[in-house]
Amino acid sequence: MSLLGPDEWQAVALSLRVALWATLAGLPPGILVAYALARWEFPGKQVLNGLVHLPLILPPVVTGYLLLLTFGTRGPIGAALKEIGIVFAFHWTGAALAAGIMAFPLLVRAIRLSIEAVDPKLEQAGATLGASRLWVFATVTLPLTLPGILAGAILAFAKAMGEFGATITFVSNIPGQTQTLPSAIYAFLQVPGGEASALRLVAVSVAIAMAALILSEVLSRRIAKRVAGA
Amino acid sequence: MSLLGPDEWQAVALSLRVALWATLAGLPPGILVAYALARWEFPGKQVLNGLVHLPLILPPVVTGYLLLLTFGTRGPIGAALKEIGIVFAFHWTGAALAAGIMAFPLLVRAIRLSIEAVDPKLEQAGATLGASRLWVFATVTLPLTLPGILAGAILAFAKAMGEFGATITFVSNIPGQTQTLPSAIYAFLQVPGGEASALRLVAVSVAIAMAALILSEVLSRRIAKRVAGA
Amino acid sequence: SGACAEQVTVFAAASVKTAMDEITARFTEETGETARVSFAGSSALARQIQAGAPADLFISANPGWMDTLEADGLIDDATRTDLLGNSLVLIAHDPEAGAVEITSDLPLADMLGEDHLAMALVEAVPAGIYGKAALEALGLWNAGAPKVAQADNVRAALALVATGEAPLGIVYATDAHAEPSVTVLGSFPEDSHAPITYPVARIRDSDSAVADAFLAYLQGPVARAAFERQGFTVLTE
Amino acid sequence: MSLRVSIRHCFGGFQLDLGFEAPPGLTVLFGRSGSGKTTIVNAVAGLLRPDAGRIALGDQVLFDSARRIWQPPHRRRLGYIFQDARLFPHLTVRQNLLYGRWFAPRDSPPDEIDRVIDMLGIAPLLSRRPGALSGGERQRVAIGRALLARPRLILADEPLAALDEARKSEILPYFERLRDETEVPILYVSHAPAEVARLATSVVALQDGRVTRHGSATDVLGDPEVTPLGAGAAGAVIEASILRHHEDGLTELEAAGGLRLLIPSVPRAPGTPLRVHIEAQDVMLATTRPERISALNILPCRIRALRMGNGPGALVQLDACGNLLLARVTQRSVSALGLCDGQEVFAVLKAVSVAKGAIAGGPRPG
Amino acid sequence: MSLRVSIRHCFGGFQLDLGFEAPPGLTVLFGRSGSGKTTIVNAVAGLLRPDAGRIALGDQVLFDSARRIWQPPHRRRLGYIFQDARLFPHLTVRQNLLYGRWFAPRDSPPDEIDRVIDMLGIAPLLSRRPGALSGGERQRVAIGRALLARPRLILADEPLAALDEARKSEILPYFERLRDETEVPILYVSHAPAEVARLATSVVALQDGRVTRHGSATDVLGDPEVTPLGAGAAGAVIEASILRHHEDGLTELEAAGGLRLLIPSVPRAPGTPLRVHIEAQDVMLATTRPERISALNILPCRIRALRMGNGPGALVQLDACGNLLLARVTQRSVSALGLCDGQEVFAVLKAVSVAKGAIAGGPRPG
Ligand SMILES: Nc1ncnc2c1ncn2[C@@H]1O[C@H](COP(=O)(O)OP(=O)(O)OP(=O)(O)O)[C@@H](O)[C@H]1O
Ligand SMILES: Nc1ncnc2c1ncn2[C@@H]1O[C@H](COP(=O)(O)OP(=O)(O)OP(=O)(O)O)[C@@H](O)[C@H]1O
Ligand SMILES: [Mg+2]
Ligand SMILES: [Mg+2]
Repeated sequence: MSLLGPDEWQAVALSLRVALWATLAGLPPGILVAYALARWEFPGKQVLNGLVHLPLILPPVVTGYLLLLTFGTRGPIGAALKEIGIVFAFHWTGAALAAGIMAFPLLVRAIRLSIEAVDPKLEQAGATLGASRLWVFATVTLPLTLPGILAGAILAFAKAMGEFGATITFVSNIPGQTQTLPSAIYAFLQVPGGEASALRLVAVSVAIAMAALILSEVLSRRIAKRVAGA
Repeated sequence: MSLLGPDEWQAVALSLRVALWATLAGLPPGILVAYALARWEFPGKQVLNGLVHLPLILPPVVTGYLLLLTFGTRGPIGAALKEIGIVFAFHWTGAALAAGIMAFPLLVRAIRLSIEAVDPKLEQAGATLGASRLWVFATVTLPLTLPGILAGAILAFAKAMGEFGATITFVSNIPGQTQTLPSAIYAFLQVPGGEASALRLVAVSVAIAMAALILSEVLSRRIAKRVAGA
Repeated sequence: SGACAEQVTVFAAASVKTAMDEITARFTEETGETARVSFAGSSALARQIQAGAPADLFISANPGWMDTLEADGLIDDATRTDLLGNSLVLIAHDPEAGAVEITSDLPLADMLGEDHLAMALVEAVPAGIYGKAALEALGLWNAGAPKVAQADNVRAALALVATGEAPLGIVYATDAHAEPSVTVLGSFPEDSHAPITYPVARIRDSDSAVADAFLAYLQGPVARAAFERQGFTVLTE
Repeated sequence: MSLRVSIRHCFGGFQLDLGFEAPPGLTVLFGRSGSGKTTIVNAVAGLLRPDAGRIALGDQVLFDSARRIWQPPHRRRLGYIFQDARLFPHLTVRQNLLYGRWFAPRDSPPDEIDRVIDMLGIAPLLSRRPGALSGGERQRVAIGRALLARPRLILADEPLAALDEARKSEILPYFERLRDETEVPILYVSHAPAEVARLATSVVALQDGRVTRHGSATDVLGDPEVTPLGAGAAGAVIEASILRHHEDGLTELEAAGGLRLLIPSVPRAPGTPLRVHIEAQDVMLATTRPERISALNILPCRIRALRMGNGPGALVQLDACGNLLLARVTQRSVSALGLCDGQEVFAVLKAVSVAKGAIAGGPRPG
Repeated sequence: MSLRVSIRHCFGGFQLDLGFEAPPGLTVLFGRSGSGKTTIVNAVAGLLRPDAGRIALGDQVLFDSARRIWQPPHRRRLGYIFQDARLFPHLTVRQNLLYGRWFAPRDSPPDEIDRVIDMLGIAPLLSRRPGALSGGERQRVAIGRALLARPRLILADEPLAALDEARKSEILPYFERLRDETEVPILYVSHAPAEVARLATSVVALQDGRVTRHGSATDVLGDPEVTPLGAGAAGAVIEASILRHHEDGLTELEAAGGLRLLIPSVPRAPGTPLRVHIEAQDVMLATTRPERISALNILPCRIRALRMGNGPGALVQLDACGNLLLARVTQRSVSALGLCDGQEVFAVLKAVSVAKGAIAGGPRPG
């Protein structure tokens, strides 16, 4: 299709990859944190809760800058990870990290709400039947939380598709490596007359996100139907 | 307190006002849309759902630009509203509008998840007792959705406190008028040596959001306890 | 329509914030009139002026946007002046790095090795555009292009070098000037790129009585001193 | 006001296809688990829209698939006591109880609330929330909530299943009074034969989504062919009225044909119609009048029919002055006493057996 | 294995403070709505941590507040049949049934699953989800789920309340077999006197969070002072064993002192111990041996005690060859027959009355 140039297609592919990874890699810790916030009492719970929300409150540039300081090759964590061959700086994985962190509060909130809606009586029933806490979680809580996980995942995906401020600050914009759709769009908007080009990219971005959205609605409806017992 | 200058206090006050209004004004339509998405079937449902998520997907600059085009004094809606005395352009109300729209998907998702978790059997019980759909909504669905509304509101508030891209693009960064905390932070970050000042503002912003967060946790726990029947 | 008569509203590129804050404070002290400045990216400000923003003056970091407004008839052409100039420098993270002369012989690729050269967006942001033009003029672009990490603005590019993420970067002299954790290796020859100017103009619809006074003040000695302290070249007499 | 129901509905494997008319009074839906009772009640309540059919309450059509009529539940003015209590978890017990009042016409006697609360024994619970109630307490609040909505039709889906006998015996008279003193029709699902015998004006027996038998309580419970209650519950229902009260605490009843029965005192005025359910297994037969025995009711009867069961038992249909009576005896006794059709025998039954939970104010005539 | 419970717990206004020992077999918790039955069961299950006390199953301490012992529910290996079914809505009926198996030792007879599914009549439901089940179906699946977990202790909170009589009579024998043939102790909450009489090895009567009476079923149900069942349920329990089977389908039992009873056939080998619950209201008294009457059991007795009630009734304690028997008669009969303490009388009872739901395999001695 000649709608987009090769660079732009690259940005589309990269954005998809970044958003998918940001969402998928965010899910396990997201579920864990959501569960902890929903069901456990522990010291520092409010601190954890605050931390999770931080990317929402901070201007993205600040988040990006903080990421640069910690996960950059010279940052404390970044340096350690580099030893074992994991690099975030100027790499698409860094874009995924930034997008994932920006999307994390949305993911956690949705999952947490769903976990809170699971009737503890069902979890108790699982426990009396011999399931340990972990098993109860895996066989009762988690399946009943699926709609929330799906909702959280789609929010996170959409957010990751649109994230730009933290990403560009952290990993900048290297075509083919870290140039995602939103940074390409941003670039077009900086120059007079770039609106039309920006619009094409916006359309692509919206189309992808809408497809994901519709998919998630279909899945979620199927889950709801099964539980309602049709 | 000499921590912040008068301009900066103004920005704090404005940010609070903007975030509160963005959240409060967003609640009624947010609840309505969430209810429609959760419980109704209508043509264009997927379109509505997509529209709601749009601000998440679009880079904030694009959202801000679109707002400027539609709600600016020369935009189609902006011009019409100006006739009846409502002005968004370059006014704090515009900042609230931008923040509200950016926060809207978060608000709607949280409320929708909560509505979907309300047992329709309870709504049926209300109906058999003579409550019309609206009354059932007001007396059964809505109170049972409170935790989700609270969660959505706090997400929206945090997002509104942190929103910057769409706001600065739409209503600019005029001190005392449209300069919110995040745009003040942005401006500091654009100049050499502004980091320390930016950091102070970030701290204020985070403190406010954390206070709101803790308040919401306390409220939500109280609600949960009441329903659990302590 | 402009703002109310007692004050002037200036839309200014965010990079002049420090100097402008000082200038507006002095202006208020001296005249009793207030000047409000809205700092944002030049593109955002220009679009807002297109949409009818209540701005009286516009200081752009990008002459292109001023051209656009001029073409749209939104500014008072007569008042347009190139207010400030700036220059491009090559900076390094390494504090020990010695000064180099920036010519076509500069071994940029070797200096970078596996690492990146931080710049602002080379197609979109003025600092990036000028930087790319300079590298092209010096015949260094092809060697450097694959290594360029483009930030969304100069400050972010500077931050990449300041944190050491990128060993080298190309930024404005004004930015390098105030950042202690980078070392200036050298300036790009002025003829390697189009002159870097910050034009100022009065908005046509502005009805502020203070606007002209402030425009003059910007070109006065107090403003000149403030701008120069930040490393700008003042282009007006 | 009578309720006419005629519906067809299909759930995956389950087919409901039935019709019945519930006369004024209390109609029991009776059938095994999964036979479709709750489905019918839901259709009447408007919570389930059947595939086809018609439901009418008096003149008012609630549902008619042919005429595309559908009244939403809140317009039907029901009191539905759900099989699962379905209390509102966010409201206190008091708020739950008064919920229906917000939407009901305000013409209720002011002491009704206190009366219902007293009867249900839930006064100490009023400020609690449902989460802190026991199973039976929850069910009682659900009963109260439905009754206080001043409904035009009461739907009760096993309302007493979770309650103890003592509590049941306090609540049953309330349903009796509702049945006898108000015009509100009651559709009542129950598995308990004693409840059915005591409350039912008419009984609809269901099996696999179909009506197998439908008629007055007297008819359905007196028919030895219909023992959906389990064999133990077969019995006859005799319509009688109070003749007089004796000083030693016994009440004498008179039924058709001048049949007299003695039962422990019933605190109603002479002349009050009463219905007596006599279980087949409480009736003994003797071929000569037994003497010096504690049983107070020794009724001369003629054997109408003798039905041998598969086991060791036999069911004997008796005619006592024109009233149908059933006796369950062993086949050994049948042959020992030489029982046969048409024979004159004495039915022996204790006053206390007649009384146990099986006495009820007869339904109003009409 | 016996279960020892001794706990104190306080909920707002409600105080639970009790102790009892449930011997091997089936222990019924019996008491009015809100008396604390579910609270006890929850404490035993580990779903509620009492304020103080101790709970031990055999040698294993499940909870001891003094020694700070607390076994989490999943280590207790229970089969808890909840008052509300609590099925997993996202699993099919089959998956619900097999849930406990994942965690149970795999030593179960392979046909157990089919046997339980058959007994509960839920074979057609296996692939459905709980949302599409009727109330009784749900309860049956819940029973199956608990039984199939191969628990070391069964907790049943009104498991049969939602079921019809026919279904109950299919499931009751299964509980009897569990009680008699396995070592698994059963804690069983029930309001139904017939169930209690039939199943209980021992009975714990509760009121307001306290134990009012505790002992073997024989003791508690035979004591006319304790009629928490409602007066109708007072009765005696006689421990007997099968003597022989007659050809006409009757079974002859022998109790202490050579007392013989005829009841409809019980398909067990001669010698099997049986428990017979005889309700007071099913017993007639005669001062001369009645002739030509259908009742097959005419037992010579001596009157041990005569207790006049407030109403027209009287409760007579009888000694039948050393067995306690209760009879409920009217005071009119007492004076007509001139009954007094020590008098020799005949207790007249029908074979079918003895049989009705009140026969049970006697608990194992010990
Ligand atoms: N979470 C709670 N908070 C306060 N009170 C409670 C709570 N749970 C139960 N109760 C009270 O404790 C008492 C005992 O409750 P429990 O559920 O044990 O009763 P039960 O004997 O099982 O009754 P039922 O037969 O009605 O199920 C009741 O009065 C109940 O109201
Ligand atoms: N949503 C559904 N989908 C499929 N089948 C259903 C659904 N709801 C009920 N059924 C089936 O319809 C039949 C009738 O159900 P219903 O609830 O009316 O039974 P019931 O007579 O009330 O039984 P119970 O006494 O057990 O409550 C049952 O076999 C049940 O499995
Ligand atoms: Mg049902
Ligand atoms: Mg209970």
